[in-house]
Amino acid sequence: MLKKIGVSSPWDLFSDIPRELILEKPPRIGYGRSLSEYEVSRIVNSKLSQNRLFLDPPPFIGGGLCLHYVPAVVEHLVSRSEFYTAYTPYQPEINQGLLQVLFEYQSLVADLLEMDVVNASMYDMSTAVAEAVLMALRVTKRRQVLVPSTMHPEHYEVLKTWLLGHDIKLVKLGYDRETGYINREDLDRKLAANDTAAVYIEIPSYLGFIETEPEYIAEQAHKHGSLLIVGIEPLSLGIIKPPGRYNADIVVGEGQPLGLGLNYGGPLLGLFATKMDRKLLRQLPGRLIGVTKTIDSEREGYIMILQTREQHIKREKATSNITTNEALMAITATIYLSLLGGKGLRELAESIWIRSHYLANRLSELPKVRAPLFSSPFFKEFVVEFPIEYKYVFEKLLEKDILGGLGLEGPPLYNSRACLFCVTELHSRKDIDRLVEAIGEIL
Amino acid sequence: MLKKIGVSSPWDLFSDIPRELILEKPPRIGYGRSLSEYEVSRIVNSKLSQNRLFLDPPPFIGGGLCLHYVPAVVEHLVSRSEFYTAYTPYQPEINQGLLQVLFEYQSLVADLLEMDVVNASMYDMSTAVAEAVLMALRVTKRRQVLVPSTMHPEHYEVLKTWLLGHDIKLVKLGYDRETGYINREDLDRKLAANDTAAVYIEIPSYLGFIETEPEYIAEQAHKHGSLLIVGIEPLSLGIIKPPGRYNADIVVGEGQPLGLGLNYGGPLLGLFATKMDRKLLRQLPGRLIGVTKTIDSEREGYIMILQTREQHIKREKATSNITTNEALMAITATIYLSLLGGKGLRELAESIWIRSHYLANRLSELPKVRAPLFSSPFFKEFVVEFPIEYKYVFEKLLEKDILGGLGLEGPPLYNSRACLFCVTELHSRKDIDRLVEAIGEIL
Amino acid sequence: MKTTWKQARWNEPLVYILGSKETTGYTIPYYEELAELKKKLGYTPREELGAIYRDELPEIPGLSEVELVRHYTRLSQMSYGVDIGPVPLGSCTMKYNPKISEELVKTPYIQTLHPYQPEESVQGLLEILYELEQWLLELTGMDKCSFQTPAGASGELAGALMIRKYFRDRGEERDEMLIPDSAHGTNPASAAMAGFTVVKIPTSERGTIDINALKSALSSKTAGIMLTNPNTLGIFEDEILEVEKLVHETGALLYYDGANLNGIMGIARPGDMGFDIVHLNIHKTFSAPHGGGGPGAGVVCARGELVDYLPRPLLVKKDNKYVWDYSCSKCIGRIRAYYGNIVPLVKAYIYLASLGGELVREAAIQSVINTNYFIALIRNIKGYELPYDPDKPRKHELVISAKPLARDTGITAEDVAKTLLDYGLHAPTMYFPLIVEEALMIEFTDTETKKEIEFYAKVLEEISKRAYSGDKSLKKTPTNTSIERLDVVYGNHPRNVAPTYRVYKRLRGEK
Amino acid sequence: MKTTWKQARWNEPLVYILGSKETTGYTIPYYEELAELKKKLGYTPREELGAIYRDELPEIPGLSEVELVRHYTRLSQMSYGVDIGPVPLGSCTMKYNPKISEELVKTPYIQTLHPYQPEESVQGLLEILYELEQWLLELTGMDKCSFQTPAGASGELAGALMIRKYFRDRGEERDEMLIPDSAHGTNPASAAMAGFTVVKIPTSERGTIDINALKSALSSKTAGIMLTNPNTLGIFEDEILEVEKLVHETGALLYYDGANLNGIMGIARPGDMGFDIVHLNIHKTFSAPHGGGGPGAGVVCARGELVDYLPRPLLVKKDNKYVWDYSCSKCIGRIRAYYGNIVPLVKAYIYLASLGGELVREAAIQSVINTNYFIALIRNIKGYELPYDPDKPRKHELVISAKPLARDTGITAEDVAKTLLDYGLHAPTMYFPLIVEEALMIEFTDTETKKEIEFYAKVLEEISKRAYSGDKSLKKTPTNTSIERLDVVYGNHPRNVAPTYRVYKRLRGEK
Ligand SMILES: Cc1ncc(COP(=O)(O)O)c(C=O)c1O
Ligand SMILES: Cc1ncc(COP(=O)(O)O)c(C=O)c1O
Repeated sequence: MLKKIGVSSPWDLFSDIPRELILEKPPRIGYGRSLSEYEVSRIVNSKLSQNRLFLDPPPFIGGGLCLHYVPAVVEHLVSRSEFYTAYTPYQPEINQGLLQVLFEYQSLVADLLEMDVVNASMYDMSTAVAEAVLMALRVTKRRQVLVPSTMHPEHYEVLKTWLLGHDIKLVKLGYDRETGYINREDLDRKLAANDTAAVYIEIPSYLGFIETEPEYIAEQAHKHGSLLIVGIEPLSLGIIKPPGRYNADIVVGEGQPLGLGLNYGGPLLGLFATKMDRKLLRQLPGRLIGVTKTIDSEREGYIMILQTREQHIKREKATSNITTNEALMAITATIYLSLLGGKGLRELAESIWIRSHYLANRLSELPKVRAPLFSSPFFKEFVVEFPIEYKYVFEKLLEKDILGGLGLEGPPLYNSRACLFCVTELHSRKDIDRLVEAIGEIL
Repeated sequence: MLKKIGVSSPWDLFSDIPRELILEKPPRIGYGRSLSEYEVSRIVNSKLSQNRLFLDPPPFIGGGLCLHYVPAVVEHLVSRSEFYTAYTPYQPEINQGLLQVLFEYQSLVADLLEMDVVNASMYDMSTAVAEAVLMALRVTKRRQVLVPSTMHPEHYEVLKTWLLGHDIKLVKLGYDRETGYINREDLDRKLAANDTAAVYIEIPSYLGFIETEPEYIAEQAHKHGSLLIVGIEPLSLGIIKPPGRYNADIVVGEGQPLGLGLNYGGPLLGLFATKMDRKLLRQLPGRLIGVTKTIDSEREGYIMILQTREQHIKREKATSNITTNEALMAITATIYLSLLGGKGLRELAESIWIRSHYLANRLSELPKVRAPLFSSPFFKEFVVEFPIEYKYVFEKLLEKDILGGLGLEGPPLYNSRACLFCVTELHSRKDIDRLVEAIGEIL
Repeated sequence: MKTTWKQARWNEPLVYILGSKETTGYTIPYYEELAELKKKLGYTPREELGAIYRDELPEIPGLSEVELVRHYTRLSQMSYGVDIGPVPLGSCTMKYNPKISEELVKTPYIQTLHPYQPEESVQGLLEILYELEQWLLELTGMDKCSFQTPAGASGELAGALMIRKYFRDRGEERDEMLIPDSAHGTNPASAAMAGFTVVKIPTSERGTIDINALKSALSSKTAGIMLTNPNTLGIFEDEILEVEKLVHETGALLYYDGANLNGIMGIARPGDMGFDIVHLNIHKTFSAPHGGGGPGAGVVCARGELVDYLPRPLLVKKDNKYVWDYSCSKCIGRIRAYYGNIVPLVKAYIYLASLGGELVREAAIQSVINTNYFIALIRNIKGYELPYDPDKPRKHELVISAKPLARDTGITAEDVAKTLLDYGLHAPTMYFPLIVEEALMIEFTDTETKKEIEFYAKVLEEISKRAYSGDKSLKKTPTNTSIERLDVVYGNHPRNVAPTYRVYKRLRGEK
Repeated sequence: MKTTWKQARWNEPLVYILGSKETTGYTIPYYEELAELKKKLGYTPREELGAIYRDELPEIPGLSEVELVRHYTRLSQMSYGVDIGPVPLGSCTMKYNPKISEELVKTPYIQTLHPYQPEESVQGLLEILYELEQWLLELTGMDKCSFQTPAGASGELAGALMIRKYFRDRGEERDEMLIPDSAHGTNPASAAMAGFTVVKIPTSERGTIDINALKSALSSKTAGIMLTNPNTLGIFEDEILEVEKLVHETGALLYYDGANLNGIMGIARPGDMGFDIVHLNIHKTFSAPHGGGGPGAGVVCARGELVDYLPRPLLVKKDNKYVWDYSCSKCIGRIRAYYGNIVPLVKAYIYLASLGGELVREAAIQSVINTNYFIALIRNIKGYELPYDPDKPRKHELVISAKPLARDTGITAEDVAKTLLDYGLHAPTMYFPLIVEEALMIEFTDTETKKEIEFYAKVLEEISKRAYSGDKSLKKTPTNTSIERLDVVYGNHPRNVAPTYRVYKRLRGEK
């Protein structure tokens, strides 16, 4: 090949790099030599097996991510290498399969949320929240954003970071200690100046409780010309009214419950939806798949649409910088949703609801344990308050091979006796009873 | 559907079954109810994890099967569901891919063995030996078969079983205690009556040693009108002369080293090859893929050929009863061989040769240990004799988490102080040293 | 009904054209150790092996990993299994195989287990096998099973040998095996391999065994009868109890070919019908995928005295531990090395554990409903007929004859089969059983949906219409598959027989 | 050169047509417990949730497992990734991803780990990440990395925010970010998101940044410059040290877009060139597959003072234990939740551990050889030209212009791309970078074989010949793919925009 190129050494191809920049020796990387596949797997497996698994019983820890069951068929289909070794489908004719799946993703999530527009994924829920806020700022051209004090503290941090480059007032709304709900007077007060770009609410909230009348918030926000952004948990929508029904403008969520593993927190799947509205659509971040026809009009097919919003065309005027997204996670969610169907989704949501309430009930029978701490309805996660420091309970549970709830000594609750438990379809009655017994022994 | 069928209950479709045969209740199967996928996996995983793994160091046990490395890409490609959910390709036009792989399998194994005809697989080596003998009986119409005394004792048992229905003299050949080789005088004597259908030899033998001059046996066999059947280990052919070179008529082997897991002994892959000879071809057991053309002669394609030998056409006159074979294992071997290539195969064989000889050398340094017991060359497996009962050594090794060699207290050696070690590419020098040290401590 | 389906068509050359024997995608473990170890040894393979050293590299083309992946991925796209569409091959029970089984068996806790490692170290696996055996006994009404046999045919051979040994032990010379003419080809082949003379029993016009013919075939030379029930026509042998009485009365045994239990599992049991030995096809009824031709797993089970004859070892529970029992006073010995095809057996365990008794029965019922629903859909299509008492319900499968179609239009069962392919469907089994002319043998199993069955029937109707309208293109189908119709005669002509690339090259005068 | 390749063409309807919301293939765990637990609770979701209870089932069509498998398996066959053939999309580094990585990350030891489980319980995983970081530092010449950023663009945003925070902390008002006109679109987009004003720097005729233009753009308002080197033309910025001096002298910072390090990894380091911040694309250079669009993983690394600004938490080693360090006196905070896209990061670890330093360098060299070999092959094909100093070697990629072809024959870069598809090949990136007319941006990476590269060149030649011979069918390509050329204008017309099935139905007047 070198001869055809017309050089005598491959280094000739690097002659334009200043001499002093060229490394004298190959970098010190890996194990000082190349490894055979067997050696690598032995090394990696031996490292990984030092991690501690909590599968029996399954983990009770939450905080935005919980362990769910990933059906084998989902894993199998996502492993089709035509999907996962493809790039973004820039050539639609040769990637119709991939495009159709992504269009199905958008459509299924849209029907789950009862929203009309869903993009082909964001990185995760935290960045989806940030993008939603940025979008609201662009749409309304206002400079204040209201968020609940009880929101996921990491999401709040992310939002703050993403707003660093902008001159924005990010304001927390007060909440009711009894129910966890946003304080309506505070909301009204802060909306009054008509300078709010968006009100962000979570249903269910980070702490698991559910605001049952978001209509009020939606109306107030809209009355004052701001957008309503809703953060959701997708499985809960098997039993909870979809945000499209209470007039959300933008909906975001974490898609991880839809067939993704935990993977120590990534990759995840940012759900992002809006109303079908010119103004919103023009400001939508991320990729969008749509239906079109062949040039001879004989058949329908799928392409990426509205690319003129995107960075590779619009550059600094783009609606976002995102290009690589979480397509494979979107494929996963598509397959997962099509396996469940509406009824399966409802049954699954119900089963999670039942199991988490069963744990709350059982815990509430223990002396001086407040479970749930908030009086409002909840889904999957809920706050429990113990008579003693939770840190101690958590450590003792670990000794019994149980991964307990997430301590809430930090934001938003700053309550060192409280934790956030997560119960999913994985927890059999026996698993739950085991946790309750263990806690009984510890207290 | 019932209405269209014209019945009112599905049980009407069973009305022809005598009343007294119909079970009153569903069978007592499984866990008394249907289980969710998650429950099943939890149950199965908890059972399986009770098995004890020996991976660090890898097992040193042999006896016809040893643990080899299965490259991830092999597993990945065999998991393409178009392959593994297909039936036997009765409709070649819609299964060209599968047929081509099987044709490649036959071709690659043929080139490995330097034999012209390879069938699309037998169940395993033991049944391949049996089928080879039955074939030789049909071809020669004779009634005696000579086999080495040192052959795999289970293969010998299988052969005996398969011959139960025939009036055949199955005769063991004496062997040299020093080299393990077949006793030539005994061979000549037993061939003399010209009533032998086949002489079966193993290279390398079950005990690992290698007959370096099979030509003599081949010539003697052919001189007396009998066929030579050779049992091989496929990886050894990276450095050992292929049986086609010393005039074998039928070759059999265990294909497990070609990318298959151990799986507690099954499924395996029976290699089966013959010369390209009308008489042999007509008596070949099993399925055969061949090249043909489209009816318009425009393109070449693959079909199953010579099906008239097979049971579904020839019935009681078929060359064998086999139909379901080990196609997926043949696909595995094909992928494995194409990954290695001739050079890779040679290097792999050499590395196994080096490592097994290194262990033998190191063991031979231990006082009163004879390693290898036989003076002849060997590959991968070899016999070691200890000054004490091997059972004790084996148990002590287990305590150190090492799976030692296979005890040889039974056939063919009946030596309770001896065992068969297997060393493969999996064993690093450190692994081998660890074994030697452990044995040193035990002795 | 226009179809624009196209199967992937890669012009994928043989691996020989793509690779070279000097290329490898494999990485030798601990390669850097070898030089020193070699030096320590002081001699080379060539020196040790001498005359038997292989001088030249094997002619095995190697590929880089990416080339390998593309080659076999493309070939896979030119293949068709149940995951692509229905494969209603009669006698094959191509049901869908849930992915959970594939996932669970891919674990070092199975893959790296050595058959000779101590039993104490594999109790988890043995427990699975043991429980599976109990469930299979419950389903068959037998007393004990052996997992040895790697496929159905092997189970038949084991069974036939058991019968042979049984009579030999009793000093009886019985060397005739009765087999219906509708039987699967493996039955006579297996019987012959066990040294029996096969006596063919005709099928009555009711589609079941001809009792009178059976009576006259039975004699003191009769060792046994091999029966499939429901038989390969999908018809239940309703006189089975009569058959049993007749056979046992002559002192002969009954062998049940249970390759396909799908139509009656959980509903009726071979043991209750009086069978002495049964084999089961794990890769059909019990949901292990067929692997493109294999691996399967056979299980052979017996009742009463015959248990002693089962191939060894058998799995038993002793002092709450699972162990292999090698004791064999009368047994036929081993039918293969080690214990059996473990992986498909574990899949059967997963399948049965998932379903439980009620759904097992449901599966059988659904498979029978599917068969009869399909019959109802095609009953009146011109050109096809349902031979042998068309009003009798079929069980897991059915056989239609395209004889009228062939007679009227020249379009044969083969043409029908090939044309089905053009609609993206797999064809049925053709020309079997032999007693039906222009046979098309169809089995949807319990896992095909109503929609698929209706579509299949509709395509058969369309083909009939095209045939009667004189559409000659049906002789040239398929054209939507990766290759056009292949010439079976050409490839089988002695001049052209090319079972390997080396022979192929030689035929074409290449080196 | 006739091609008879056909991509699979299933007429696969949308899942909505196949499924129904009453169907499910999912099995609820411990279903039988629910009735009793519900009773124990004494109230139902509907009762608890009241007004916010969802009355109707979501309109999600469910499928049985077999239907699901067929649907998505068929759709996969109509997709095209590196495992099918070359995907030489410039700027995308579509190298082959060894299967070992896929296998090793599919383990409960990664999949079931919760981000909030104690650090002591995930030391194995953290060690992998820590070692990976050391290797990336070695490759970039930086001091510390953050794994937070889930993709390259996100790394840029983090970097831009770091620069903003850095100057804010120093009380400097610098809000201009210089970006070459050849830069990837994410650069200006990210800079803008961080609140910068983007100043475009033109490319000189040498294909590198125009130094004079740079000089006149630099001012006390300049916060930094974002550079890709080698740039998107595949050309190394040979005046980089001069650029560095100029920029740093004005007090501004240098940001390195290391999305694609493939052409120089192990050969030259951004740190040595004077860059302050670097992001890397794990899913490009470091062999995590691209997933049909994602997930990726970005890593953002910094030197000196800038380390303080990296997004938190950072992974550190303390008392021989790996822990997350959340301390943040100056940092920009979090860029996303949790720690990063762990799975692709582990794949990068496996990749680098397998290769080691020498092969990493080899990979870079091979990718550059492949680029220049391809240039040599197509250099003289009529219709294409290599803009910007055609004699300069390119690195990981190259950009040709089909402008002469378009001018002479009317066949555009798009037509060329679409016609390539018809030969079973994936097209290059088209119409980028924006500074080249009729651009085709091609990157073979190190893993494409000589054969594939030669075939690609041959097809480009064939297309040129066809174009010059007046072959108008090039405007109608592709026809061998699962669908014919799609109308991009139609689908983008405001009247037709249908991003979801519910909108699609509405547009067509369905309910
Ligand atoms: C009725 C019947 N008997 C026996 C067999 C043989 O089973 P196997 O293919 O597993 O050897 C089959 C399947 O091919 C069959 O359908
Ligand atoms: C040069 C360059 N910079 C930045 C990016 C953005 O990276 P990502 O797609 O991971 O966000 C890409 C790839 O798309 C790229 O090629």
